[in-house]
Amino acid sequence: MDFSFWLSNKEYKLSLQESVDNEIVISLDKRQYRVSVEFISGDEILLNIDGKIHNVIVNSNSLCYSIYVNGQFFKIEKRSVSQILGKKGAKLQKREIKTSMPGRIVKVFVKEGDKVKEGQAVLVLEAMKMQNEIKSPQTGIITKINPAAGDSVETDALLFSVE
Amino acid sequence: MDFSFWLSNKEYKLSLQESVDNEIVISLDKRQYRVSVEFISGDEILLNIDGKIHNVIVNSNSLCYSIYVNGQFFKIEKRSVSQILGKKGAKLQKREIKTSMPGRIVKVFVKEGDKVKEGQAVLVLEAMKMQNEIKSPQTGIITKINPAAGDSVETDALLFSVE
Amino acid sequence: MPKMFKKILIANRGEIAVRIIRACREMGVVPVAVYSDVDRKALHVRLAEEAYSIGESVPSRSYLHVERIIDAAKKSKSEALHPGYGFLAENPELVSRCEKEGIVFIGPPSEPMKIMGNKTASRKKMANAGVPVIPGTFEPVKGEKDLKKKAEKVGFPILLKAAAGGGGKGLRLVRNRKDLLSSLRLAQSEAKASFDDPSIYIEKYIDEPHHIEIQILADDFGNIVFLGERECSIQRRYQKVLEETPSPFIDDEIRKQMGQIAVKAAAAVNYRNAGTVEFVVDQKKQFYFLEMNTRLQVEHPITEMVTGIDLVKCQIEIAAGFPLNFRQEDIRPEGHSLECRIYAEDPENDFMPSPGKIVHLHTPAGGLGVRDDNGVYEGYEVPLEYDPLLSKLITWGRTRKEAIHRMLRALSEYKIYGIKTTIPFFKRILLHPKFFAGDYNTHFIANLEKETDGRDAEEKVIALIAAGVKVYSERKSGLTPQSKKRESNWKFQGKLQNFSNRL
Amino acid sequence: MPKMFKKILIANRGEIAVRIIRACREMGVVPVAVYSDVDRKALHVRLAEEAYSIGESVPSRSYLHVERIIDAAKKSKSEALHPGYGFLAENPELVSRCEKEGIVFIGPPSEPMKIMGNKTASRKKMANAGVPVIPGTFEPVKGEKDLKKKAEKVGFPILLKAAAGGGGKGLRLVRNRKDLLSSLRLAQSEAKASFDDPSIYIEKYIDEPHHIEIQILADDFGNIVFLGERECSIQRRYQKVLEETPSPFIDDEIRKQMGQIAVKAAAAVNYRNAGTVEFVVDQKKQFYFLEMNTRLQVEHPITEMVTGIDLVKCQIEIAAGFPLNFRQEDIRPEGHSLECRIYAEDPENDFMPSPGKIVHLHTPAGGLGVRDDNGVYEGYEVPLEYDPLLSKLITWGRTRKEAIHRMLRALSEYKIYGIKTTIPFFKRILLHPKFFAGDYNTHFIANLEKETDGRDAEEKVIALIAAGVKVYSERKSGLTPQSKKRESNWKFQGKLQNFSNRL
Repeated sequence: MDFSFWLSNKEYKLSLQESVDNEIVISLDKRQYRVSVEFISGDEILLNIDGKIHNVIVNSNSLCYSIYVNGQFFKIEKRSVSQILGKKGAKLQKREIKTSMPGRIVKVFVKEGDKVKEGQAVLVLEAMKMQNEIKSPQTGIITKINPAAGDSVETDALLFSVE
Repeated sequence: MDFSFWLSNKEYKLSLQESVDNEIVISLDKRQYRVSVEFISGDEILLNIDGKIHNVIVNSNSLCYSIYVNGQFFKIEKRSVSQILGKKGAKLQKREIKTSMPGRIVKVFVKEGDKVKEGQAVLVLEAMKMQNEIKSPQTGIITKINPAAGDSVETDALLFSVE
Repeated sequence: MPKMFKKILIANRGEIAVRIIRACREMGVVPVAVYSDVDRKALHVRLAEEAYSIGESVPSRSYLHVERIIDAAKKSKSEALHPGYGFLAENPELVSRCEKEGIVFIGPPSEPMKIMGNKTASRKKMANAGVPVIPGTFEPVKGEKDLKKKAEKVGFPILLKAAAGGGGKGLRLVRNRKDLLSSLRLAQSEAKASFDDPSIYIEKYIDEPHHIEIQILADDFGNIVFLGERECSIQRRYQKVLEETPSPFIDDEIRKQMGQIAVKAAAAVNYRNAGTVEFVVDQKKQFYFLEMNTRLQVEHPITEMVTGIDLVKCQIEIAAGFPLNFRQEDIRPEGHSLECRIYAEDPENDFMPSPGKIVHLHTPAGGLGVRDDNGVYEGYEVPLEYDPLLSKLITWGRTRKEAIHRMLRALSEYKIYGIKTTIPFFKRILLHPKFFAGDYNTHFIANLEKETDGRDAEEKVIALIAAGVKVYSERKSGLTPQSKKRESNWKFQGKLQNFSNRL
Repeated sequence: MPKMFKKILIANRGEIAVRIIRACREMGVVPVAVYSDVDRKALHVRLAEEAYSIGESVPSRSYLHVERIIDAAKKSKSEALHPGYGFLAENPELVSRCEKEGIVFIGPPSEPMKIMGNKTASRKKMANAGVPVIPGTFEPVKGEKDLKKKAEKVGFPILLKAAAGGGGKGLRLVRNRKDLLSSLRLAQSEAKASFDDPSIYIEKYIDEPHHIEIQILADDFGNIVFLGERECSIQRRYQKVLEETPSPFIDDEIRKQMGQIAVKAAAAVNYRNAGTVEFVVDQKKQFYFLEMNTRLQVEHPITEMVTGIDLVKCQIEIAAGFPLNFRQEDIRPEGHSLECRIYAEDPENDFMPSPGKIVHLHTPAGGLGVRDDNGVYEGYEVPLEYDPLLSKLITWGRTRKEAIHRMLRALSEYKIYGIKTTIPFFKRILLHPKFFAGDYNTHFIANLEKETDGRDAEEKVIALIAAGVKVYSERKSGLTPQSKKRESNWKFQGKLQNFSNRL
């Protein structure tokens, strides 16, 4: 059985086959791994890879696997980003930045019409007693800023648009 | 809403009604209790009874509720024993005693044809490194003893019959 | 003869409410919890003996609402009230309301609380009592001219600080005179916005300082003892991240001096109950009074681990009118203790908050010298409304090295899945050669964040193999209804990831 | 200069394997687990760094199979092997096989293990070394005539004991001469059945005795130290149930004498590594050597709690050839510690075993002085094949009273649902006035079991209310698919209940 996965925009090819003693032999990057698997509960898996023990959490949806290994989180995609987006270059488009947590706007650094760079702080949102800088995901022009300093925002509220 | 439950062969009548503030008022044995309920997970329930907190596990099947309160186990029946058995006096019948855990027979105290009293030890079964006396559930005559000392028994094996 | 309380109301939530509930149960006192709407199923409610609703999820309408707390105490017939830390713990109004209602407040009287709550008043009081304070002004500056004169007198670099302040708000470092006025204006406007009070005073800036605090206990009979120090220099944005005792920076002589000065500070304000005197210590080990926290500290457990003294029980006993049952010479700290504060924050994404459902929780308690003071459980949904502290993981060892290795072991077993936590970040701190050598100050984390964090290649391979195994098992068996159902938990997680991805 | 091991194979399972894995991780040593078929998902496998299958579930074909253990050690390239307790821990054959293969056995050499494994040989050896032993014979009795003569000489009441014995098997109390011969025959047949050796010897019966043991450590450089005692008199059918240190029965003078005698006993057999010398102490506080356990004890954590010394780490360091890094005068036990052994047994049904799935698990770790050494997790299925010990709950307090109250608090939070456990039984012990006063001996539990256990009426009312709430919510919402699915877990539980109901 062969598949491809994408992790951080890089493609990885895996090949799996079952061996006689109930182990799975996995080939990845020209190396072979002997793996035995125990399913602990729904998404908890105990892997024994070449004698080494790993407790892993794996959950999947139609697009990707969410995996925790030793406290680190990995998002492994079933298809590449370019497959998902159609083609490259589709990046510089209008982006609406929403919040998925309620909070209070502490500060707004820019105004509508300002040019911003990718990663530049646009405003500060306070949630869980912490102040968080919300940054522009791309270089462009701020076409809309919704809340003002002091406003409370609810989940899914539009914060700003950048084009 | 009114129901009856049986606990240790005694009947208890409960009456429930919802109050305005989302609490439930429960009457039991001429006393009233104000109860609020939070469902933690499938069978874990957090009860607030007159301000007092209780973490309770409740699971039900068609016949009874299995309930843990503060580490104590209660089996609350939906119908009384006599309802289940039809009528009283049906007690002195043939009973087949099986084991639901595998183990080894260490000792057999009686032989077929012996009279036994209710609670009298019939044999000793060793499981989980412990020796356990298996007792007769009723007064009667041992009509069959299946294993001998030294035998290993599997789950659901017949140990003895008493009539 | 004093009598122990029958019932105590705990005016807090989360791990500290759980901590106090446990102390009550060990003393045979009935612990009464209070909860906001979103906290109906919180761990502190589940572990309490009684619990009362006090209002909406937003803190100002529940945990910060003095009258609702007082109502719950009266309704439950609680004889005393423990405020924990944060929320109303240092609010003199709650203390006066308790006094009026005849409810014993488990903490200091309102007078020392008021003095210590004001930065300039406490500096003055301490200086008069012979406690060394950082050179600077004892009054807010009275305008730009006054500022210039006093800044020159103190000598650059200086700090401008909000008189009503805390948490780094209204704080500005001024290295030379040309930045003085612009910095004042920024500090004033921040102070006004944060505390509704633009007053600013001056302190000499101490470079590469240590933050070291002394735990004290004072009873009603004039006994005041100190219980060693806590090294709190591992900070991020003025928030403590990891604490240890003893401090690897100071020696027994300085330790004793600081302890005696802390006792003097407490005596000067007629302090009662548990309190903490915070000091700034410079590179030459000169120490200066910074502030006094008139409550239990988050990091109190490390002192408990080395002294064996249960500070919450002591607080309750003192409040009930019992004398301390040990003297200064009975307090002999043994070994070494560390605390890691595990927050619901994503260390790989600028410590963005990460609320949501804890899908799996494996805690590492077990073995000698491991303590996990947490406030959550598997299946619990960490709310957005409050402080993101999930757990304090504490270890003890005969030596500092043993305590560190034990912490690394415990962290390797600590698994919280469904939300992001700071667990991986602590491994970076503990394994850092400077930290391991005990050679660090308050700049440590800022320097660490400049270093790149090499992601482990081994973990990547394991993740890919796990994904492969998952596909393999799905294709062999077909999707089970259960695995479909569980996806809903992860949808929430997915949403949060989208949140952090977008930002 | 000795070097620490890189890898250690742990030839055990359950909580003790987990305990040793944690010590390895704290020392930077790779812990290697072994597992039988039924243990594929056991906690000790999940927490190990490497794991190897060693065969079928029945102990004789896995954990008791010397060659399979040796194979796993060779395959994993482990330099050392820790046997834990039970299974092969006191098996001289494993020690010789390790010696032959160049694997370091973490425990004593085979010679002291052999001597201490034989009751009469060890009695003789100890008596010769000046260690007080219980009056009786030093050889098995040679027939009925020999028995009669020697029994009269020792004086009734006497105990007949199996020379190869342990665990109460082949043991008979004889109060007067008329029962002597019939008791001999019963003891012999039991000894033959249990140990394949009918040899019986005589010991004077000591009425209402205490079982008190001394922990010792011996390194390769002639250093032998004792680490205080453990009071193990709370027993049920010769199995320890609850242990504490220090013993409320003995004083400092006797404690020191017992420690010095224990060191003498260890020296007499050239003992190495950790070991425990068990004593019987009579009502006049006269103490007699009973046996030496040549391994780590189940109850070792209480000694760790009061001394701060990690005994498993010491075992590993000694085996690697390091000298002890403390002297007798450095060992200063502080405070008091208790251990409750939580078993999968039903205390309301004659302690019938209760294997099965743990549907819910809430452990109480948190707060000062609570330690939970367990070997299970939520969702784990406790197998039928092995010892039913689920967890050792350990508390520490500055005083005995504090340790007991802390244990009661921790037990109140400890919830294991799906199987029956001994948790409720401990509350009965700890709240008993005789136990609380420290006034008990080995007859305590047998006496307690004669007392009736009043079931709490309050809990009954809560159970009825809970059932009512359940019906109410089911009728309001209709049964959800989830609640139906979960029933399967409970079917297993139901089956077990039927089992116990039927019996």
